[in-house]
Amino acid sequence: MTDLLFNLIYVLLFPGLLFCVVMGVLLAGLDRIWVARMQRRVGPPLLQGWYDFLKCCGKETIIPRHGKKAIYYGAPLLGFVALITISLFLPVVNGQAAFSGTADLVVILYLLTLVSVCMIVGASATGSPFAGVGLSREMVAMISYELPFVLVILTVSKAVLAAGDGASYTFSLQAIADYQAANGPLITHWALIPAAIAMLFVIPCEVGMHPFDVSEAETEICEGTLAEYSGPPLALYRLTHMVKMFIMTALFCVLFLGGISTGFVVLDTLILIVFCLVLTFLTMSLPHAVCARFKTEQVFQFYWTVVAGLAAVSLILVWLGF
Amino acid sequence: MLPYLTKALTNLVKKPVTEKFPAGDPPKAAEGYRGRIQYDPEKCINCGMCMRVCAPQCMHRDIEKLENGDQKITFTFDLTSCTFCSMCADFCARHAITLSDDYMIVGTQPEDFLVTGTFVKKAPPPKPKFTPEQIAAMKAKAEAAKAAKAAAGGAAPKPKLTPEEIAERKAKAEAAKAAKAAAAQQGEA
Amino acid sequence: MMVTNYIGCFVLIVLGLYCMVVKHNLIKIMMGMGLVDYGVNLLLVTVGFHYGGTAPIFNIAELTRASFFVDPIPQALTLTSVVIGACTTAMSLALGIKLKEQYGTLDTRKIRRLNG
Amino acid sequence: MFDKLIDNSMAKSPWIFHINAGSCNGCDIELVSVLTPRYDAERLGFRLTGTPRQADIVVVSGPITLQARDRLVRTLAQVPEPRVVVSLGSCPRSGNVFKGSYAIDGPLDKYTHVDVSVGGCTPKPEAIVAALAQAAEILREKRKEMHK
Amino acid sequence: MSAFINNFPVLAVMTLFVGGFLNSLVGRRHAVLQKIVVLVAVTGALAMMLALVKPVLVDGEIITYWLGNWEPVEGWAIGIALEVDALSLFFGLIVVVAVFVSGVYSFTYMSRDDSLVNYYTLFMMLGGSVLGLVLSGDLFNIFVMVEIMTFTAVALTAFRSHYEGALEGAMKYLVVGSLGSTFLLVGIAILYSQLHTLNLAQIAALLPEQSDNPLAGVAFAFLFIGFASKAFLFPFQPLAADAHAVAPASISLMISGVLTKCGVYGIIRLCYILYQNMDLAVVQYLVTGFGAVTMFICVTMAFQQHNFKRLLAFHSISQVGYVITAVGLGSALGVSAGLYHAMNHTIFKGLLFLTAGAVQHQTGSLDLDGLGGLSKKMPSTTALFLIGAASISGLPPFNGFASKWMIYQATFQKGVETNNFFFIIVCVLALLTSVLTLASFIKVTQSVFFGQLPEKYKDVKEVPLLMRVPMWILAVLCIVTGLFPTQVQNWLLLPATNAVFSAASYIDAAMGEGYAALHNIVSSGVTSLGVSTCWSPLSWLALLFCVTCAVTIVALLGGPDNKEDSHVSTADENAEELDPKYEPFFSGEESVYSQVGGSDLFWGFKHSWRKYFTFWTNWHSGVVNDYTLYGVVVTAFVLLACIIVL
Repeated sequence: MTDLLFNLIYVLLFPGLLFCVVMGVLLAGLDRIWVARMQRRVGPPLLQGWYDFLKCCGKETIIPRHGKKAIYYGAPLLGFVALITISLFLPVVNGQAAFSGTADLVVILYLLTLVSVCMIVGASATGSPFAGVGLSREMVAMISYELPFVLVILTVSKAVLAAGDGASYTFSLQAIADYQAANGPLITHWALIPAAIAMLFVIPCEVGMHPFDVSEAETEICEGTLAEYSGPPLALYRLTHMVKMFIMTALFCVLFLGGISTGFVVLDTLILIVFCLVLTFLTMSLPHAVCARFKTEQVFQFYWTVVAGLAAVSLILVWLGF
Repeated sequence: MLPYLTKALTNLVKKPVTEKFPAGDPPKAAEGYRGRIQYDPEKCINCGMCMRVCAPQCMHRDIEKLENGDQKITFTFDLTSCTFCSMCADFCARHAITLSDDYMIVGTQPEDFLVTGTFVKKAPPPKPKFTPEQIAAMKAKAEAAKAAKAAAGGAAPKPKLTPEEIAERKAKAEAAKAAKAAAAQQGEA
Repeated sequence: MMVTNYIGCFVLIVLGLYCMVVKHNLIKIMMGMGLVDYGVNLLLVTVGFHYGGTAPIFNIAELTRASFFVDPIPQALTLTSVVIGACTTAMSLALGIKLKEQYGTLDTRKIRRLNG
Repeated sequence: MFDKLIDNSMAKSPWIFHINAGSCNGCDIELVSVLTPRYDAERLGFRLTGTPRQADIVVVSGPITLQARDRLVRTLAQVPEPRVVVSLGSCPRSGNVFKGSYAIDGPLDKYTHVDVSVGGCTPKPEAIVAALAQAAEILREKRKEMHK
Repeated sequence: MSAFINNFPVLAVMTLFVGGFLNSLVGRRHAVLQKIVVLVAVTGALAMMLALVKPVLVDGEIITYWLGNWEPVEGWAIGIALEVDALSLFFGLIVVVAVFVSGVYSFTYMSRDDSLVNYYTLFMMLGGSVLGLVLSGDLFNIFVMVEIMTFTAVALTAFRSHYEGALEGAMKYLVVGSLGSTFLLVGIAILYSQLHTLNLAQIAALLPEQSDNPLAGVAFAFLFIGFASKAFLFPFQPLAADAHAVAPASISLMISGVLTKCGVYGIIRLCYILYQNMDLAVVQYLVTGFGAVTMFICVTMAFQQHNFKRLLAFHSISQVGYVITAVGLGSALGVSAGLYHAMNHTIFKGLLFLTAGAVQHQTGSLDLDGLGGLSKKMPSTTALFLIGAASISGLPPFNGFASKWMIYQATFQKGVETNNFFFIIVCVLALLTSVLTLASFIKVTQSVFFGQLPEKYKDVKEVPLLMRVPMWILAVLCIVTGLFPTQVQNWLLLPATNAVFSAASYIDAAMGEGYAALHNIVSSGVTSLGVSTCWSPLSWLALLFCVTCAVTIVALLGGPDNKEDSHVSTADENAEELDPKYEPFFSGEESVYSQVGGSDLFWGFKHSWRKYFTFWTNWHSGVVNDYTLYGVVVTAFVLLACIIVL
């Protein structure tokens, strides 16, 4: 009974639904404020993301004639749930995940993919030609960041395994957290720094932040994937977008900045939040303020050459035992 | 990329340049801004020039005949039709129309965009009647004046200015110019 | 003696493969397939052949450890293989006729609607 | 409780969709300048969207030309409720200098109820900001009426 | 009873063959009787294979059946044997399930074709031959079954000979396929010349002693290429593409789900039981390399396709590449991952082919550029396709994810254990292939099921129930095998993997106790896979349910109050049809038919890789001589490698 209660708390409050949403809104709001400040604007209020979400909830939903209703409603929900689920598997606090041992890095990689796929299929189900172009671009963006992401995952796993006692879990997040708790954050390992940089590049593309938001170009292809979305499903997509910012930064913390623990949950959470804020600023706000939107093939070429190259260098270094 | 980056980072610590506007009073418009039309019916003489020069035909004139023969004239300026070109103001002989610097032309009803003014144009007084003798007298008077003019014809040439006088006038003009420049300099300082 | 056989079947197979790779006429390709088949059949028979062996026909009483006979199994295999080869040829010829009807040619360079 | 929250957020996050119905681009440029650092409409929650489906406020500029008329009507129909229509500049309300042209089929009132209008040719960005703020309030009122 | 059960393998094979025979006797006159015969035969085979589950998979017995009771004498197996160990039964189960589903599907799907007698006869022969192949304990029998399989498959490919390219595809399949069969026979001949036996168990016992014999290596190369050509591995993949694209969908299911499995089964049998040389690094490189190259090239080729089934065909081969990659690792985890993926591949690929068939059946077209918006007309098929697509792309919680997860684990673990970078590259390739697979299924989803409905498909209807039932069976299997990976591992994969690694007991079962020990064959078998699944979909699903509830509650509390509005507006279909509100936003333009699909997608990616794509498109030239050449060249390469190294 208490187990069930705890599980419910994990799922609904911390680190599940509520915490994710709060963090997502916080990060999204701060990101927008920072971008505004870098352009010498005032920027929206901190809770703007929350207002957007609520507003969209209150709007009418129009399903276009060629749309498929079940998928129109179901895809955003499934994507959001998949995203929330990731948070339960991340050993963010105290090096412990809410549900440790039930998922590893590959599962998280695929759940992230699932989130994007839900968006793509949802867009596809609207039948809009703009959504068609948007989902095509989203998919190319996904192919782009997947290669460096995979290389980073392999690098980290290998680095942990090389030092560890040959644990049978090869992609285990728990092993990574434990290793960092014992040996300090992985980012202090110099051979992993290129991989960390590559991961920093992966974050904005995975989230779909500005210079890499090829799939949602507002004026170019009319919001692309979201062209036909309105009302609560759109609200869920916006929320998913915000929560993804938190999940991706937290994933970076788990992979490269883990092992910093004070033993108190509250303090650890605060440290995590600080890390997430810094990462959000570095990976999302700065490029947003500085870069113009990439072209689709530029994204692809950039990720498969520069970013994947960085990750590959790291992988080879780790492989050679540095 | 790098210059943008440094600029962005330095901007982060600077104060935003955003106006406070919706919170406070609207800022003053620039000098010479052509905003909401102001119409002074007291000055208007109903010459109709403004209506002739208005490209989008934004004025509307209602003429209502009163019982005593007076005309009640209502000018309506539809600001949603106006291009704020200021032609009407320029052509208004009596300066009855001016364009103010009020740019806050926002409203939900059509009435919010109308500028109206009404004045009553008095009917002209009835014409005096002259007797034939009076007319004859007037005619004679006019003819006498004509004859006098013919007699004095060409006797009054324009007075020529002496060179001294010309020099004096030139000096005067230059002094005025210098004074003006000095005033301008002072103003700038 | 046996070496000749092996060389023969090698040559047959290589010739058949050459035919299949180089010739663009479907009939010639079928002939190549036949050649390869014959080569393999020859190989099978040769594998089972023992120089100086007798035919493998014995009573159970006659059969001793010293009986020296040709291995009968490859012959059975060859028989099967020949049948299969005949099937292949029949099948490909049937397809060839139909193809000729549909495409109007037997040139493989022109029978390439399915590509890319 | 949620209804109240939503009503309040309505006014705090109105998204704008801009329709150019044959405008000379003067108003369009001024609308974009509303988002620039000096006027920064984003601090009020405004955001320019690319599709009518996500819009709360539809900003129409330009006299309704014959070419633009059908597109305008169709796009307006595609905006989900509650929505607010703002006419930008003199043209949509009257046709301005193009009034009476054979190529114009205005004014905007013929096709939809115009909630807020901004006069001016072109309006000053401050006026647009004020109009949009007013539109946001109307949006909140409309939403309140919807669930009554 | 148990004695009787020993007859089941041969009975199962015979049921199908006899069914085919009976069918050609009675089917010409009685259409209903024909269907009954087919149904009884496939159900009978299915039931018999299921009856074998208990003794073989659970109790771990190995059932040996000597035809004509010709048991081995003095250690020489002359008779023809059927030997069913867990591996055989595993593949046998896959085969009978696929045959059953395909048969039931055919009833409606083929109803518009004539000369159905030929179809069903060939179909049953195909099923019987494949079942015979996987259950056989005799090498030459395997060859014969391969030949029957190839012929029936070729004939069935050409069955709808009026279709564009049906004959052409069959012709290419026949020419290059017979090349593969010939290599197989050459391999058998060489092997026989060295060992003088054809019984698999005896070969397995004798071969390791011949490890210095170069001819054994040559035979290995030929046999490997022979089986690889049946699995359509790298140089042979154009055949599969051609055959799939033109064959009826039920036959595509058989080709992808059953025929390729024969190749996979052959390679596993060859490498693990006969030669037992999987611990050699070079064999691992060879098999894994073939698999990796196949999976990557095929998945990229799928990007270039405009035909629904041709695209599926390339994916099919790509997934077989996954299987071979995993199998080639030589570790227990790798083999079980490969087997798992082989099973899943049959299920999801069958499902996808059947949905393609449904689309073809209802619209008469498979052109990705011409279809669109079918989700409105065929909702059930769309749901089924989405399940299949999610499975093949490895999205949780479907079965493709579970098996791919194991493949990644296995490759990475292998790389770490041997400290070999090759396997890491393979792992990266596998992960990358997965996302590319996803991409091209997005393309299909978008261009066939979503988007706008072309005018000419306005009256398309959902497929009949009899066609939906087989698809739903496969879809449920997709979900079930994905949701219970632990149970699948324990009940199916572990016994099969154990069988793969216990050559000794395989030999002993056929040749008598102690025969393996006589030839110094010791095998330990596998008792656990070393990796308990980190992935537990059930707990994940519970979470998903919780969060869904929470989100729904939140959404309902603050939800839209305009539900009635939308209800009203959808109630009147006609009004919606005319209301511009429900038109897709097209920048205000009147909505014209504007389907983004087929070749228009993934521009940035395709553009960056245009040279690669052009090369491979030209490579798949469609000229049968080229395909033969590729086959010969690769054979020569493998031959050289084997001669030099083995």
